[in-house]
Amino acid sequence: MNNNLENPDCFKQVSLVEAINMALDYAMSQDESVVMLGEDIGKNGGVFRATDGLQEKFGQARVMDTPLAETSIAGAAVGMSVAGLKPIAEIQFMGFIYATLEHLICHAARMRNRTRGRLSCPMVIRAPFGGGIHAPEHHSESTEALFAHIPGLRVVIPSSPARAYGLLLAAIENPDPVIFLEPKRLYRSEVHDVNDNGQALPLDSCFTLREGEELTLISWGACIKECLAVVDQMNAESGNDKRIELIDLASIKPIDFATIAHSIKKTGRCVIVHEAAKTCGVGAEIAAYIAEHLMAYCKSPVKRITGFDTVMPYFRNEQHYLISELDIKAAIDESLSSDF
Amino acid sequence: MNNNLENPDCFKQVSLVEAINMALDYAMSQDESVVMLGEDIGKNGGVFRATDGLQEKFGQARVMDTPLAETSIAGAAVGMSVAGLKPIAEIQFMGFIYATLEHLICHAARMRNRTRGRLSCPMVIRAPFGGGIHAPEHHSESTEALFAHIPGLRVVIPSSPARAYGLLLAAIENPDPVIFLEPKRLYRSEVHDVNDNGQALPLDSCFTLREGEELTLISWGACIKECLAVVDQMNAESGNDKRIELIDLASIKPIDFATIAHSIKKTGRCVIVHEAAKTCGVGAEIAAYIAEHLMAYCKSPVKRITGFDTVMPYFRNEQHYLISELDIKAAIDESLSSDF
Amino acid sequence: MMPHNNPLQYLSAEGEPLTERGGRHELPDFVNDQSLLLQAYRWMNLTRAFDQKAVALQRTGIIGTYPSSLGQEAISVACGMALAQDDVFVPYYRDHGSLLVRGNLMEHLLLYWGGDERGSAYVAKAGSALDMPICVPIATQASHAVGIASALKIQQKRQAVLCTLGDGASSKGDFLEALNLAGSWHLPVVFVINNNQWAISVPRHIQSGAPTLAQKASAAAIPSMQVDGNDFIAMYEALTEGLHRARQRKGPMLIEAISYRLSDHTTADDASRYRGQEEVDKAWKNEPIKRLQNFIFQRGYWDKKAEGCLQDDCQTQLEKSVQAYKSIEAEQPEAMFDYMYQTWPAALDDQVVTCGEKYKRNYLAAQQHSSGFNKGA
Amino acid sequence: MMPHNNPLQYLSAEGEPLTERGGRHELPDFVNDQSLLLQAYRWMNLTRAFDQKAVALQRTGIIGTYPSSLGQEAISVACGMALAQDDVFVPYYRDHGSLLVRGNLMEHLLLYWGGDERGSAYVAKAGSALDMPICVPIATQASHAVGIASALKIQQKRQAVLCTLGDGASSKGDFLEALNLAGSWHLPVVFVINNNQWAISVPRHIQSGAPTLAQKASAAAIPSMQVDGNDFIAMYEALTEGLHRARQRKGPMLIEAISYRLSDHTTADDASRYRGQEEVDKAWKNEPIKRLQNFIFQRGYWDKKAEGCLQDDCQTQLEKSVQAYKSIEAEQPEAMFDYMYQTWPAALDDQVVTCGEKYKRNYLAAQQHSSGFNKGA
Ligand SMILES: Cc1ncc(C[n+]2csc(CCOP(=O)(O)OP(=O)(O)O)c2C)c(N)n1
Ligand SMILES: Cc1ncc(C[n+]2csc(CCOP(=O)(O)OP(=O)(O)O)c2C)c(N)n1
Ligand SMILES: [Mg+2]
Ligand SMILES: [Mg+2]
Repeated sequence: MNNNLENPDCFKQVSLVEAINMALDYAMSQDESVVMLGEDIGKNGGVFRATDGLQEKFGQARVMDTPLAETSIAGAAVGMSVAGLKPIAEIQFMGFIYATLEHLICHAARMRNRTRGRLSCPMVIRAPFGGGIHAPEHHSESTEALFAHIPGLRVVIPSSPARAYGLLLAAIENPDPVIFLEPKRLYRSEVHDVNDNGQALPLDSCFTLREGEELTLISWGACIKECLAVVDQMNAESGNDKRIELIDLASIKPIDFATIAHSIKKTGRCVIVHEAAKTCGVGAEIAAYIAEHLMAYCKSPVKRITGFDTVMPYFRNEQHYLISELDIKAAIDESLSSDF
Repeated sequence: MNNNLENPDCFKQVSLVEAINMALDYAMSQDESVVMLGEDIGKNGGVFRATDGLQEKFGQARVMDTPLAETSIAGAAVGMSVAGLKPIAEIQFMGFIYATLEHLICHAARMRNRTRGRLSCPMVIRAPFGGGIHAPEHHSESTEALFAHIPGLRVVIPSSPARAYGLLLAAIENPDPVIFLEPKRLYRSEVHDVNDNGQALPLDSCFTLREGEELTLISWGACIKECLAVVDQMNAESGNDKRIELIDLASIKPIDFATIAHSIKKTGRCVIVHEAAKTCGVGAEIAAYIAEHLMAYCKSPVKRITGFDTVMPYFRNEQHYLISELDIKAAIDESLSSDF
Repeated sequence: MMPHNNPLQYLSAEGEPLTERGGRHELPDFVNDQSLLLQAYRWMNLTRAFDQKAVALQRTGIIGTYPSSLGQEAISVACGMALAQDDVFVPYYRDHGSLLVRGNLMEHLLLYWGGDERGSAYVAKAGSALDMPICVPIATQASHAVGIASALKIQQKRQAVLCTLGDGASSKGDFLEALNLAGSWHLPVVFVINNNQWAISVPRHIQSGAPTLAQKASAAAIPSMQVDGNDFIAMYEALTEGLHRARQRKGPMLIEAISYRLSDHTTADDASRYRGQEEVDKAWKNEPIKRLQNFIFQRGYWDKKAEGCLQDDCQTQLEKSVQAYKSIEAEQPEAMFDYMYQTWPAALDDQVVTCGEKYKRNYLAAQQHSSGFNKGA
Repeated sequence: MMPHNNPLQYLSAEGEPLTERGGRHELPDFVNDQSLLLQAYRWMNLTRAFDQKAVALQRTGIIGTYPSSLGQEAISVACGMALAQDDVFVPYYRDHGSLLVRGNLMEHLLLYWGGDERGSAYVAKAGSALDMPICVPIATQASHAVGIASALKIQQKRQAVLCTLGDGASSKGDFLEALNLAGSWHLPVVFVINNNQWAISVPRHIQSGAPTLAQKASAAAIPSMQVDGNDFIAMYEALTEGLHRARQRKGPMLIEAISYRLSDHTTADDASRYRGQEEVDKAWKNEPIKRLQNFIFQRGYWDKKAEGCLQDDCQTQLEKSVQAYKSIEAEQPEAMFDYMYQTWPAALDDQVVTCGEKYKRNYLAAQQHSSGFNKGA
């Protein structure tokens, strides 16, 4: 039913969280088997309003407020998906996702493999993630690497309203479990034109947001905002609008190494930016790939600009942890100016 | 009380699991605040007998069989440690550790930081991990990378009876939470002399098991067995007993990068071997470190020989997943024969 | 529902009908259904024969670690028989009896315990396409059961879900949360706790201070009952009622089936480390097969000749299944990739190639030296 | 213990002693202890004044998101007062009243809600050195409480542990497992569910099909009772009894304190999206401060003048605390490393350097442009 012909262009000016809402609305309208469950997603429309209006529109049977029990939210989603529904479970903040891990790792990620294809778990776990909104402890985590390590999962992170819309639709259409992490710092930061035409974007692919020849900047999630600003500024200042290439990883698992390799072979320099703690973060996997496959093309060492291996400070000091435009710019400058 | 003078040499021929038992016995004898909790650790002595005889010796108050509830095991250990005990919690297999993650990530790893040092969580979580013992599903996982990503945790993996003894004592003495993962394939594979003198080994350090000049081989856990065999064979065959250097990472978090850097600066080549899935495994962090800091010293690309990004097959086919001596040897050969 | 601490029981340990126990005086009508009781008796015997065979196969390395269901055949077979074909069964790992009744082939059960994923790949002939695979992480299946039950409700179907678990599992948050969700959402699911008194070496009394496990349901205001899990008639009655209620949209139910694990926990366990032989000897007096046998003998449904035929028949079926099992070749190494994702991620291309090379390298070496490589497949 | 669905209550909503409700006829003796009741009344007022101030401070950006305890002062203050100094308190985030009674300074509470870790760094003057910090991940504190209780038991100490949680929290596995462990190990711990009828927007009836939350305890065979959480006298009585039992090694207890969240969930919430004003208006009639006020007026413990002084006093204290809070400078950026590990891992050396450089870079830039960098500290 996801037929493009039925969906002529329908552009709306929306924020990232509104784009999420639009995609959910679209998917639920098109496919009766799509249901949602989570805490406060019903009348309240989610604490960030991502599900605003959907219970009213689709009823309590399809938009379910659950008891406060993340383990059950994930476990029930596994059961629902096995039984032919497409559950979209919301975890209110990524800091509360850990109780779901047993179900995601032991079941969602394995059901297809365990039964040799007899059963499967097409489900989406949505959670807002990342810091920078002056929220209390546990409301700022970026632990996407935990999920990226698990065979059988997909992890997707959008960084603009349009990518949020298209990637969420893709996640819902995908026949396997997808962890869909929403950079909450970007939820309302900007408003863009999004075509509400039901078109999914490709999974397993990154997005080259700016083309460039001298350095490859790779990031995802909320950091894309600062990366874009830095790249546009540096490209403009240098008078070379093809100086820095910016790749939005978007598909955190699996990683689109083909695009990354292509870019680094061209530029010979790479800076990776992520908000999560450095050690064993997703940036490590990208840098490792470079160490294995692209060293010969590298003109300078790979640089990771990441969160520290500390707990994200409470909000009074969180800016000392978060990555600024200046931090990114400094790393790029250093990479551009160093040579083996 | 952990006074060396009181502990003259006392060598015993023990397997790795017996060394664990010996260290637990020693720690419990020396320090009344050390207690143990877990499933089947009492009369049964643990399903692998790591706690054999300890309940009889130290009583049910200090060696506690718990209800079957991993979340509570970790959560209670957090409470116990805050209240002045040193709990050692056993999770029966690493495949069942995921229900503990909320407590380990949100509390054990943060209590000291959260309270600015007022409270802390000196606790040890022990779990057997890894495949190769023909066990059922969920009894073969190696997900150490999940823990290695978490600021505030230490992750330690021994690979010989003596290191098991000394590192476990160090973990128990440590004032912060330590995830202590025991390579169950090595539990009974060999018997060595261990000095039951209560001497802890240093944490945060790796062990250079073989010195060499041409290539640095880094591994940990059960794979050390195959690595040792390969290195000894290759060094012997080449007539150069200083050909391949073998580093047992041992401290998975934090990583002793100083030793690794020293080695790679000398050899210029690196192969990393681990059983866990490749993507975002701990090998990625090591390779990333090399990409950031040591590329200029590298004569050939870093190689990771790891588990696949699949679920470990059930035991009938698990050998197609596990890393063999030949796999390691092939990687070393390739690294030695390629040059930029 | 029955009061607690007074399990529903129809037959004495010797198979005599009780009249004054468990609050129910008359035997249920279905005891007049000779074929039903004989079916049950046959399945219980086949389950036990399978069990003995599986233990023996483990001892000789033909399969891996195996959890015996010795002594718990009434629970398991009653579960299998009370289920309607399109009800959904969500088992745990000690449910060989139910799986057989559901129409799973013995060779597939062996395949599972022989370390081959294809053991969970087949649809049970007499079961639902949604019947879940064996669940190893304790109690997690309870969450799946409520998810499936919720799906059935949303899809306005009239099936019930039956979920089994152990007494140890009743301590785990998954189960407790699942009970609560089932109650809150009024779901068509029946939980059966196989209270076999032990969770590996941990005795029932350590699991909970509650005198009954049935009362766990009151936290969720779900009706519950204790049933003598060695009394097929009581188990079948309770399950039939629970599943009927669920199908009628009358909500969830919890049954605590009281039995005893006569075997070691698994073939990897040695129960003599933690429990006395007297306890086991005493429990043998309560075992379910003899009880039902005595009853059907008394009723004239069964005789020695039939018994002889049954045992022969079980052995014949078993032989055939073991042969069938042994004839199934291992999967190709690359099969480990085939079912990870339905839409193939290009990032895995290299790994499949590596897997093939690795197989060739190690396999060839094994051919040449027949050492240095762990044979298996 | 009290029967369920009949909460213990001594005073009517208007503060009149009840004689025929809750199964207890006589007011407890402690109501003759004027100073105790006045102490309670003062703390409840200070709690409310603090609450109003905190909400106001959030509105002007002086602190961050804040969860008001409006209407739940009786529960919180009774918890604080029933605790002995060396009992251990394991709070959740809505326990401002108990924290104040425990002797925590208001400036430290503000520090916490102002996004500064040092808010949890100080030992409560009237509390135990083991009093736990505010716990954000719902219900996880229940597991810590049983761990601490178990430690106290092992150490053969005679203290009790008091753990609070919300009605929403009562659905989470942590709490349900903790109840079970407390029962199985017979631990000196009292759990108090602050049933304020809402978990953000999720109403009580969605949390559980059980008519009372007190009955969750029967799953673990722990005694439990419902108490009117707006009746300080009932709360204090129940808590005193529960903690006394625990200290006497008589095992755990669960109290369901029935109250109402008169405020939004937090300052980030807008409750009008999901509940009607009539419900809130009705609940205001039951609020705890007026009730106790009426009672102490009737008793002659209190008069208008005292009331005036109290309100002034609260404001004075508050002003001082807010000033003290505002005068506390932010920590240095590198403080984020200082308490991660007691024994410093060399692997972090570089990161501390980077942190310092980063601070200089961004701080200097902020100085120069006063833009492009998110100020705060
Ligand atoms: C989450 C989890 N923890 C631990 C185990 C290891 N384990 C396997 S069976 C078992 C005991 C289960 O006892 P019970 O629930 O009573 O079932 P029974 O085996 O007695 O039928 C344990 C601890 C597991 N499989 N899953
Ligand atoms: C594990 C977890 N899940 C979700 C949240 C987000 N959250 C914060 S408060 C809350 C509602 C709690 O309700 P309740 O337990 O009734 O306590 P109350 O706030 O009403 O006092 C939720 C869902 C959280 N903090 N922790
Ligand atoms: Mg059992
Ligand atoms: Mg509440």
